[in-house]
Amino acid sequence: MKIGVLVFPGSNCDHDCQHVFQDVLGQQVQMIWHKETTMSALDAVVIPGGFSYGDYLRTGAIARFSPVMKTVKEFAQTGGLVLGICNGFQILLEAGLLPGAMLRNRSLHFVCKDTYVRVENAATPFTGACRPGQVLKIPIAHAEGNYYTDPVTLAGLQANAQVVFRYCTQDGKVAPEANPNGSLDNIAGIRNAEGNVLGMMPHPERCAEDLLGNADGRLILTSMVEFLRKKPLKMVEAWPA
Amino acid sequence: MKAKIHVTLKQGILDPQGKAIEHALDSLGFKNTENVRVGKYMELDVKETDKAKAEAQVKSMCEKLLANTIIEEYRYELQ
Amino acid sequence: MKAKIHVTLKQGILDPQGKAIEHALDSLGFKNTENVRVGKYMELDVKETDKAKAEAQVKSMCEKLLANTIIEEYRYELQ
Amino acid sequence: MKTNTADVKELLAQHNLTDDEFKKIVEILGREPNITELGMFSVMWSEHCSYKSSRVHLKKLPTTGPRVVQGPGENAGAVDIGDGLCVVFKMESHNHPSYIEPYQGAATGVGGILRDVFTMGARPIALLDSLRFGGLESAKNRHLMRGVVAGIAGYGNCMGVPTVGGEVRFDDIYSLNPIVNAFCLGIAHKDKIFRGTAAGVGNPVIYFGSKTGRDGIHGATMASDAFDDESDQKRPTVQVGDPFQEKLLLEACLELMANDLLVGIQDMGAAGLTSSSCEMASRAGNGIELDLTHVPRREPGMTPYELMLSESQERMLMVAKAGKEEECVRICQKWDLDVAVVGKVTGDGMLRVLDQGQVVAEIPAKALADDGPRYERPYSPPAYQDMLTNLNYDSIPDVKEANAALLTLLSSPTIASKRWVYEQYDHMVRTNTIVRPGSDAAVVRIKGTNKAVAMTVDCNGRYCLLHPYEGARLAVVEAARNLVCSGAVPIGLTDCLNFGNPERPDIMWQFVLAIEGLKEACEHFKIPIVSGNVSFYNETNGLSIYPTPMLGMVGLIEDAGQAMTQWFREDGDAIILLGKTRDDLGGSEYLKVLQHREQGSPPWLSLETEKALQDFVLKVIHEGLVQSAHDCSDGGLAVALAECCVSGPSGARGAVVKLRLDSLRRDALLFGESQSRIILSTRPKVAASLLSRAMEAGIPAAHIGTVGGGRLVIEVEQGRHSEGCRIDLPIDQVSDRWAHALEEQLSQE
Ligand SMILES: Nc1ncnc2c1ncn2[C@@H]1O[C@H](COP(=O)(O)OP(=O)(O)O)[C@@H](O)[C@H]1O
Ligand SMILES: [Mg+2]
Repeated sequence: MKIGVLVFPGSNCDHDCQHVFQDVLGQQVQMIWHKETTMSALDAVVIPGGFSYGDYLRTGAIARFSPVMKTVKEFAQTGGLVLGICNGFQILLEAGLLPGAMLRNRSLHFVCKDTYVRVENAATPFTGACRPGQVLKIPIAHAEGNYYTDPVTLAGLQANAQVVFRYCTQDGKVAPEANPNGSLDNIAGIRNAEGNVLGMMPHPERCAEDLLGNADGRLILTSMVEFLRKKPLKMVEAWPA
Repeated sequence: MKAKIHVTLKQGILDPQGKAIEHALDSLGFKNTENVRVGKYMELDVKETDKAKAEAQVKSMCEKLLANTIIEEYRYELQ
Repeated sequence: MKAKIHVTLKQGILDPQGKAIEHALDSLGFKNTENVRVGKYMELDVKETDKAKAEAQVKSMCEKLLANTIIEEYRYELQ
Repeated sequence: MKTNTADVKELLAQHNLTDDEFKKIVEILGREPNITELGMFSVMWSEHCSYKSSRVHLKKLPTTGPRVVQGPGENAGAVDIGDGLCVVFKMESHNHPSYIEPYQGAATGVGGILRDVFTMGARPIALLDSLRFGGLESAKNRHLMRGVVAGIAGYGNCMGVPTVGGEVRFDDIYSLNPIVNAFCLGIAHKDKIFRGTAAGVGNPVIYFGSKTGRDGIHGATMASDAFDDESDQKRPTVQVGDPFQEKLLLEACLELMANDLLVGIQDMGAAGLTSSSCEMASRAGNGIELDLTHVPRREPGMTPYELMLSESQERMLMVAKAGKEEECVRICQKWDLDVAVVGKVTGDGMLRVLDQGQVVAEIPAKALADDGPRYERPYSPPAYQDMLTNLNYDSIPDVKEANAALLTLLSSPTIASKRWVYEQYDHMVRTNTIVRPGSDAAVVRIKGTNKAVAMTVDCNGRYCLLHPYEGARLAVVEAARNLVCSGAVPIGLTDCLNFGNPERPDIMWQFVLAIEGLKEACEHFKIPIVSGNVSFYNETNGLSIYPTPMLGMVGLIEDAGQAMTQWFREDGDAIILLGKTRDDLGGSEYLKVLQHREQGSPPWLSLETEKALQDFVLKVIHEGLVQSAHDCSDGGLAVALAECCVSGPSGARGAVVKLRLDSLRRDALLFGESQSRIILSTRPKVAASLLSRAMEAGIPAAHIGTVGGGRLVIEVEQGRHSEGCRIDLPIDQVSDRWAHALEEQLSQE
């Protein structure tokens, strides 16, 4: 598979995503500078974490206008897989590829720690290797991960099983005390209606190797690779829950 | 012309920063303050003499970039 | 009374955020904008009817907490 | 400088230059300096840049060794780790700016140390921070700590360099002079190290990075200026950091370096354009001609004086190979950086500065960079020294409520968990962090090899106060012990020597003895000091900080899989204590917190004993016999045991331990800070053989207990002179105290 990893000024998880897909999962990776407007024959696009444009104004607000994002939109519209991690998720929100917006963490602090998330929808290109309801330990590292959207949109997300990950306790309880940033409904990750675009705040690429003490994140990344292996790119249709 | 732009969180959207400041003020002994809301204030120069044109431009800058209308509202003055 | 407080960076102090926004506006085609400066805007209610007292209080809140007077300056209106 | 003597005196005072220094300047120039030249001399000859009080003593430090690729003298030191790679590291202080504006002061401190490392051609892969604050009962100290931590997080996180460890200690002596030291480590190819040298007459000198504003003019002289009550009013133009700009600068630098375009490169830190240009010229025995006309500016109407002294952040100076200008400019522009050719390398050794065709300054580069004044300041021990060390222990009642004492110690902010701090730092980005903050040392793997490096920063200022020489030796061995407990062989050291006013003989005495101690310990352990920094004048109203020679030590783990952590791993494991416990209460956290005394002699230390212990522990860790290893330091054995129980990522584990009092006091046994002690846990079946091997190696060793159960039980048997006692607490209570104490004290308003 050929995975494209976007590089914005200020991206800083780009090398991590390259490393995990290339060196850990043995896939082909192409780094894509934000000024490029063509993406030759990619199977999936990853928008990595970091501080694109220094997080100035609002996280993701400026990156969204980078030339490459137009191409990413088209890629997504044709059913291409797009994974946005952390700042990548924030960019997808600002770009309108996913609904909602991010507020400052309830604590106002940047938080870097392990969190537990429950797989709410195991029938997506990004979670195929997970059991429904499976609890994964995945670290977060952000200051603006406090997901917000209006009640109507939220209801829609829930109804269409677009909420893919929710923060939970170690034993899978979705509870306030497990919510690290104040996210609405403990939301940690959502997909678009068609199911080919996922945004998540936790960092699966940071926990995909045993040497790092945790390989849970690998499930998400291998899900993508497996999905792509099974499904020819253009045939991705909506994914019912 | 100089544009002065205020971007604030929409009513009803929780403002963690405002809450924190309110709490801090309280513990500093300013017990009689409430409803603290924090927003952004931007000043910039638009090299445009036609007021209407400038207005239109600032509006579209807000819509496009300066405010996220899902959570924020904006207002601006021009001088 | 309602207090409206503007906190802005002092002249000459680097404003990285303003710089980034200016750059973004430029690449969005708003070539004619410059000197973007970003500050904070705060609104809060002071349960105090005596205007002079309220003024004094808001001033000291700014000095103590709301503004970092080493790099920022502030101004406020009361209504 | 056509001025009468009164004005000159005034000017010199403003520039912190003495009359003699001024005479020397006139000698060098053969004329009076103009105001720009005076400013340039004042920053370069400031304590901060010239090391005028420390240089003669720094010379004594061991800086060589088989692995040393670059010792002191460059932006950072470099040590060989094999596979054609080396680690590049350095530690730097930003104490004064952080007191004036905690967030920006700390942020720009991190920015500065990052630049020191990536100017060498290394990609930074880890940051550590070493902090000292006054007690958290004070709102001001809480404000300082919140701001400093937020500033380090704000800069380091945005750069995508993980802050994997650090150190925070509290003592009211630091209330008006907090310490903010930042350590950075990067990885470079051994044969691709870049240096700050302006070789090749005629080569273009290129400025790139941010525009120049009026930031922190005289920052360098301020940092060499003791505070007084006016300092709170004294409002120097504070430098504001832009980590986003620095991230672009980093990527641009590495791209420039990968393309073989550069002769030399140096960041503009303290004394900005002045120091970078004259230091690069001087290192190459050349001169540089700068034309300020081309320097990118943020504000109109800046004078040559301001341009040469500005400390605007995120700026670099490079000397490119002739003809490579365009390519350099193109790469900088790709990264949205300001860039301009501002001069060229000359053969006449002069730093010549032009503005609008006029020569505005002309100074021999070497004179500015290296011929600054050197002082052999007088030194003698302070009168109070004996009062500090003499402590009659009979006047101190032995501990009775051991449970309470332990809980109190665990909630002392110096001992309590620092989670509140490091959770605000991204400590995982770059996906190399094998051992996260919270163990004796941080361990970071080196991708593309089987190796990992361990890092720690350490210094107990109280030990150094009580005995600067012993304190410095103790800092070295503790740092090494922390690395060894993590499975690493110490290979290099950087220091950041924080002291008071060197013009005071007692402070200078502390400095000289600390250097002696450093020297002796480093030579014995064969650990070279490859870089460092001196911060003097940490003093307010005549009250100076404890001598705080901060150390950042780096260790190598050949097989990353052998990285070791401090917490107990499995119920049923045997707990083994290596090393001898003595009556070492002097300078202990216990005496401070429970007896309110910062007195006595620091713990006894034998370098031979320590080395033997460390060699042994390293061996058994590498043989895979060990489940966990933790060194005993602040709070002594009881606290170390508690930490083994509660510091693990996957919840607390109880333990049951039995200790023999013999002729010791109870408080000394439980909370004394005897050195050369390490707590191991091992599988039960290997315990016996491990014990006998320790004995053979001449290391006192005892099987003191077992991991497991819901409580921490430490049974102290009746001794020769005193009753026994018993610590017996639910492990969750121990854990809660330790885990939340810092947060609670910080959140009080
Ligand atoms: N205490 C010390 N021990 C060893 N080397 C030191 C010490 N203090 C300074 N140095 C070396 O002197 C040089 C100048 O130090 P410094 O001014 O801090 O560097 P920079 O100008 O990059 O901040 C550096 O190479 C540094 O490693
Ligand atoms: Mg430097």
